[in-house]
Amino acid sequence: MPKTRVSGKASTGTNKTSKNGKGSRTPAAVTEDGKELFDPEKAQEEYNKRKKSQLESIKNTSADVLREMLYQMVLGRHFEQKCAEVYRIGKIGGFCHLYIGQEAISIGTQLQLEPRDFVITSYRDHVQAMVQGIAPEAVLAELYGRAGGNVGGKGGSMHMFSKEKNFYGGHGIVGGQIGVGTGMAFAQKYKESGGVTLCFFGEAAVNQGIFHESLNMAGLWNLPCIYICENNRYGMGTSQERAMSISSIAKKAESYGIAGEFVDGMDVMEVREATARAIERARSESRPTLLEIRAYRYMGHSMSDPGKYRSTDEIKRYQERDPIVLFKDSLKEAGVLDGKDFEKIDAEALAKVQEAVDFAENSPLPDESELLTDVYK
Amino acid sequence: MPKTRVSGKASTGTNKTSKNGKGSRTPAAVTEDGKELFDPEKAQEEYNKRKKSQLESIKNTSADVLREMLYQMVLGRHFEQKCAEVYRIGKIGGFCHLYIGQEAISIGTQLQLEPRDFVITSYRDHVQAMVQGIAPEAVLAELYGRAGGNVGGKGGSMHMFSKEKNFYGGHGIVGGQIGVGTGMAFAQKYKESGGVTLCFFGEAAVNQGIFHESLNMAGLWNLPCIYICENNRYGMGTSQERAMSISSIAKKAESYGIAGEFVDGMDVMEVREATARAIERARSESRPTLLEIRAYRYMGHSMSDPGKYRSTDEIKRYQERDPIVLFKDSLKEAGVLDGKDFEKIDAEALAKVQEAVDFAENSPLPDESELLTDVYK
Amino acid sequence: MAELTIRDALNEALREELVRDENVFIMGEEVAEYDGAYKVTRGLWKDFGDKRVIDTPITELGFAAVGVGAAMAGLRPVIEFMTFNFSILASDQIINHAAKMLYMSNGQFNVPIVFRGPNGSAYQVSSQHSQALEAFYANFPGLKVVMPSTAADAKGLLKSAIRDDNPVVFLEQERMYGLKGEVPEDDDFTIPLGVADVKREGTDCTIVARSMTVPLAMQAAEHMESEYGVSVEVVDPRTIKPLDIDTIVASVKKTNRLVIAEESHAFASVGAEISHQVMENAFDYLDAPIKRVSTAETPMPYAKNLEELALPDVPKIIEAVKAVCYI
Amino acid sequence: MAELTIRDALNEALREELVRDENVFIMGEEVAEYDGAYKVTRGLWKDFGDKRVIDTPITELGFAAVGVGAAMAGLRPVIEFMTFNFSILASDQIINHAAKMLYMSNGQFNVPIVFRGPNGSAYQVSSQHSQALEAFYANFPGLKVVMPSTAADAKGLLKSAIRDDNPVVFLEQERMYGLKGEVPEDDDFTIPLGVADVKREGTDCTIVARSMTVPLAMQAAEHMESEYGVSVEVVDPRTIKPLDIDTIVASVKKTNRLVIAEESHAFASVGAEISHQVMENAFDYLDAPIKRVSTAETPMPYAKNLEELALPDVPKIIEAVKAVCYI
Ligand SMILES: Cc1ncc(C[n+]2csc(CCOP(=O)(O)OP(=O)(O)O)c2C)c(N)n1
Ligand SMILES: Cc1ncc(C[n+]2csc(CCOP(=O)(O)OP(=O)(O)O)c2C)c(N)n1
Ligand SMILES: [Mg+2]
Ligand SMILES: [Mg+2]
Repeated sequence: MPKTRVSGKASTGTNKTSKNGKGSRTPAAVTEDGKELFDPEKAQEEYNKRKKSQLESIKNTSADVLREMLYQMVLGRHFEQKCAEVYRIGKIGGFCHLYIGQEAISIGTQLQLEPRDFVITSYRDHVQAMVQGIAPEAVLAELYGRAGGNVGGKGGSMHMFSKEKNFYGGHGIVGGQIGVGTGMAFAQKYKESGGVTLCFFGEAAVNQGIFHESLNMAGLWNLPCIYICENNRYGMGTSQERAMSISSIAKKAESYGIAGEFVDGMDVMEVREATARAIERARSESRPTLLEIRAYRYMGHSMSDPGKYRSTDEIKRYQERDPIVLFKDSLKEAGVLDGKDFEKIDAEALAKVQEAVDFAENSPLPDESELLTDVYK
Repeated sequence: MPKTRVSGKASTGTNKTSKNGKGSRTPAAVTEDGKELFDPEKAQEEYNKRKKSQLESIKNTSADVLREMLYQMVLGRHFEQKCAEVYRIGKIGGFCHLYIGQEAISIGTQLQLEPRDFVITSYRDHVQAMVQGIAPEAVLAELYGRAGGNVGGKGGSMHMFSKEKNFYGGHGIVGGQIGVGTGMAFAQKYKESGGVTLCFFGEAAVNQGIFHESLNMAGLWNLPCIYICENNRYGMGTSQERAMSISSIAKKAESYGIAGEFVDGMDVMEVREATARAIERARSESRPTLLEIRAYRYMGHSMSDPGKYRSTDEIKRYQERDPIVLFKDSLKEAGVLDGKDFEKIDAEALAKVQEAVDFAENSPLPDESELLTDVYK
Repeated sequence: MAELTIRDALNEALREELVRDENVFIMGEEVAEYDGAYKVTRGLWKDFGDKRVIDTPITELGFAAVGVGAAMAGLRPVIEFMTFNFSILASDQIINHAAKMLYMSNGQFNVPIVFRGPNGSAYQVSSQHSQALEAFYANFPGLKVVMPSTAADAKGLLKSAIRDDNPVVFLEQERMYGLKGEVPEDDDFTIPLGVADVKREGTDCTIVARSMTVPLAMQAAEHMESEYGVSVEVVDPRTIKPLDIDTIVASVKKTNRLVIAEESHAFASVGAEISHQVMENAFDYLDAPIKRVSTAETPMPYAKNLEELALPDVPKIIEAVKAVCYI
Repeated sequence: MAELTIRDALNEALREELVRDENVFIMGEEVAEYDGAYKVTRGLWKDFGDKRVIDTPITELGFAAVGVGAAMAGLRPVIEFMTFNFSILASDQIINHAAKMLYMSNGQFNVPIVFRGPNGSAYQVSSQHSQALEAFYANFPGLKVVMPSTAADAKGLLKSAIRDDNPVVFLEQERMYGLKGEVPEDDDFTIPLGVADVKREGTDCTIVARSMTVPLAMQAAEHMESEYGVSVEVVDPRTIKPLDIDTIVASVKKTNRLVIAEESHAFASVGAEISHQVMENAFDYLDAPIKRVSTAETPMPYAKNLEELALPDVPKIIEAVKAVCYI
């Protein structure tokens, strides 16, 4: 028997229309343990059921926003593909974790933030950094380890930061940012800024103790933190089934008395609306939410992962539901954008990526004196 | 609407009669968040409902076992009272955490263990050590910091150990033993010994990350570990309500897909039977269980805690349901033991405690050479 | 000047900084309603309320992380560890997050946070509750490490630590909370981090001591003076990192002999570091090998006689001074 | 003798010990089906199966604790940290539980466990992934700490570590996994813990190096010989704790000069400890202050040029040797 996917004693019912009018669709059903929605075919079935209301939502969203959403998704995709390309020829060192397949999560969540809101994430941070407003040039130059990089070459792929854009990094310790993000939300509440924090992490990070410690505090203290679990099925080579004793992460919200919601991460509109509900809950009630957003990582864990633990067939099944393709189809169907627009967006994104390459290539190495700066303030 | 108190996808239904015939009573109801059972009056109501079947259970248990149970509870009580007394006159140093009010948990769980089973607990370990078979003399001499102490004076109150009795300590880092206990159960499974591990911890320890990490592994790997949360309402001066965002700890079992059960920790027979079900589940199916056993700590957190955070009225309300008094009443009602027996047991226990004092007083200080032994093997 | 215990001096520092800057808040186990396990935060919750003085669940890693995030977002958290033994659970946040944030972000996000609480032994609290962790934290760039030994230092240094824009590990000592000393009454009295203090002047031998060993070193110095006419200088670095090696080296250049007294295991200790730096910077001035007096190489035993044996004490320091003075 | 990479030498050691003792098992992230993040456990899961080679959730504190409990109950776990940076999350179990169990239990429960994985820097993996933690662990009694620098040492020491009845922190180096060397083919080849190895004999100056700095020291020694005719002895302690100080002191008594090369932050480092112990035990033999070459006092930067600058290298070691030789 499918239960509703919303759990926990959150005081905002998620079926309720939220103030900004985005929460009007009925959430999709999810079974007790959510297992079957790992299945892309099953997810597509659910998607089809939602399709009509999705088109409705698209029609209710401004064309500019929709275009920006698509542009950012396409830019993210091209950017990461370029990273893979230049990594292979040695332009980038260290670890490099790509976001291909997960674009709908970053775009669906972050593009509706306000200037008072904060974002923090893991090492898989290029796209989130760009969506937050860090220039692709600065991100790529960082990957090149150059002075023009987002953090002057000091951080590399895993550590993008921008104080100006409220992008709190870019962190390499699995789960660490869950606690730090909780503290950011704590500060927002303390300062009564009305801001909310989006705190991203992978499904494998959920098994870290800090997840448990953080969500308990957020529930106990009513922190405006939105915990976004990007469930891409794998933590490196280990599938969720082999690392976690239950399959529904959203359900874990109940252990903390907070709202939990399962979201189809291939459907950017669905992500957007679930996030809107969570933002509303955080902003007006100062209550946290746990969103489990299921997507799929197309590439290896990092550029050094041969990815032998899954079949090309499996990958293909997930790629059938490519978030960009699905979104384009819907935009077309809704009559918002057409093939020519898509081509233009594609060209713009490619040009932007090329600018980033040119910038990175021409950016100088960091000055040697930089080694010892910023150790202490 | 009260739901059944058993949660999680454990494959042994707890209503099922377990092999040793102890699991025959229907478990008590518990509300979703279990809040109301913090209330001693409400707990007593539930107790009264169970009373008939409790008397039945008593009749089905051998008189020797029942007498031993009562003796151990009384001994534990007198022993701890003696500790408080001699602590005040400076015989004991450091921290000293007493167990008064929680006796039914140790006695209700441990007395049915087999030689292949293991026990591990926190710093509140005197009674559990004695029930496991460590002589009261050795425990008290340890508190005195003497050579005849259970660990030669090296550990003190918080660190009782006995390899022979499978008592794995006695640990001072809140929550640390939850992970270590999980490893002990891992070893039992690895060696196919058929043994189970009882892993004790307080309700405040549940908020530590290691609780989350451990229960996930136990659920994932089917470890024969019985997690026994001794919920005495407080972690030092902080009540559970001020530290945990939900009130039912048993419910947290669902997050790990394991069985969770709420138990009235003032009812030693109830504790015994819930434990029997958990042991059965661990032994025959190698599945973990989380038992939340609610009792109350009569004394301060440790001997240095003035206990200002709760009223004497509150303490009195809980003491109305003293586990020794309740048990005596039932034993009398069931016709197993009478007032004269109680007096005899009391005298025996007091004599034993006096022996322990005499032994401790006369035990020499550890030899100075002991400082540097046992650092490495 | 007022005579205060170290406990009350710390309490005053906290209170004054809470008043001075509304971004300062205190967080930890039992710091609020319970007044602190060791009463350092006594009265603060009553006076400043739930917002500024916050009891946490027993969740060291988690609340340290909350502190780091809050500090990145502009607050100035003071995180109390009930004892520093429990900070080991939080060390990932201290070492991997707080210490590296400024560098990783190329100077954008600093982490103005103080982690404080008692370090080292108390009385018979046994192995898991008696560790000295200054070496553990001082190894990592990005952290400052402070260890006061008097009431005035405790107050002045804690105020500086709270005002500092970097993460500071502030190590107190439970055995010393009751120790009294004169403290300036100025609300704005601070002691800069990174400046050693010569606690006693002397000419024949230097003892570098910190925290608990400072009063012991002072007693040993008195004894050496009265019994042997040896004039001992006692230098207290007060801040372990940054270390004021210049003051130490200057002292050794004068006395030509050095004893380091520390309540810490010896191996790769702060004492080892001071020894190396002195050897490097005053090589030709040393008339005897530098001696350390450290905690015994064993987990801390419970029994009183063994615990005493394990810790540095006055006789052991005297022994070491005599050795370097070839007496 | 077979020529093996350090990676394969470690792999052989694990394999042989898995065969030798059924209580040995391997646990960690990606150690089984993935063959190990750095392939040290390659093929073991395939050959020994789920029971002996176990993939864990990302739960460092938790699986370290499982190892401790299992070791108390008679197994001999080998716990891999994907890198030692992540061991910081597990350090409470290593320091507060594994290291103290034997002592707290008065000798009843020993913890025969190995914590292993790469320590220190890799290539451009930045601040949170490039830390050297030997000083962190070596400070605590109850732990042994091992750092091999050749394939033979890696194999022989790992086998000894697994057979040891105490908790052993076994620190590898990612940059060295591909380094080849001769390894005896005997199944029962072991190298005892606590014995240093003179990797190169010399008369004019001693370099104490460990792990990654050993090959660098060897190159520096060659250079000093050929360019300056200075004969450099290179001593590799191999085991940091217990430290074979006698071999080091003997060497310094012969050469009268000491350089310590370490991939580690300097402050309170193992190098500081070695320096102190040498100064104490060979005071009159030292013709120059001991010099350390350590990692720069900064979190590790990502950019290649900065990373190179931060790490010890051959020119820096040469510089230090020249300094102590007054060249
Ligand atoms: C504490 C810690 N343990 C291990 C690692 C190594 N590691 C990096 S990413 C990763 C997998 C994380 O998976 P998940 O949380 O699902 O995020 P994803 O990579 O899928 O986005 C691992 C094991 C690490 N960086 N930090
Ligand atoms: C990691 C850690 N943090 C804090 C402490 C200090 N401390 C000791 S017991 C305790 C309260 C624990 O409460 P609970 O788990 O409910 O057990 P109880 O004492 O009630 O039996 C605290 C905070 C500790 N020993 N270890
Ligand atoms: Mg993942
Ligand atoms: Mg409790």
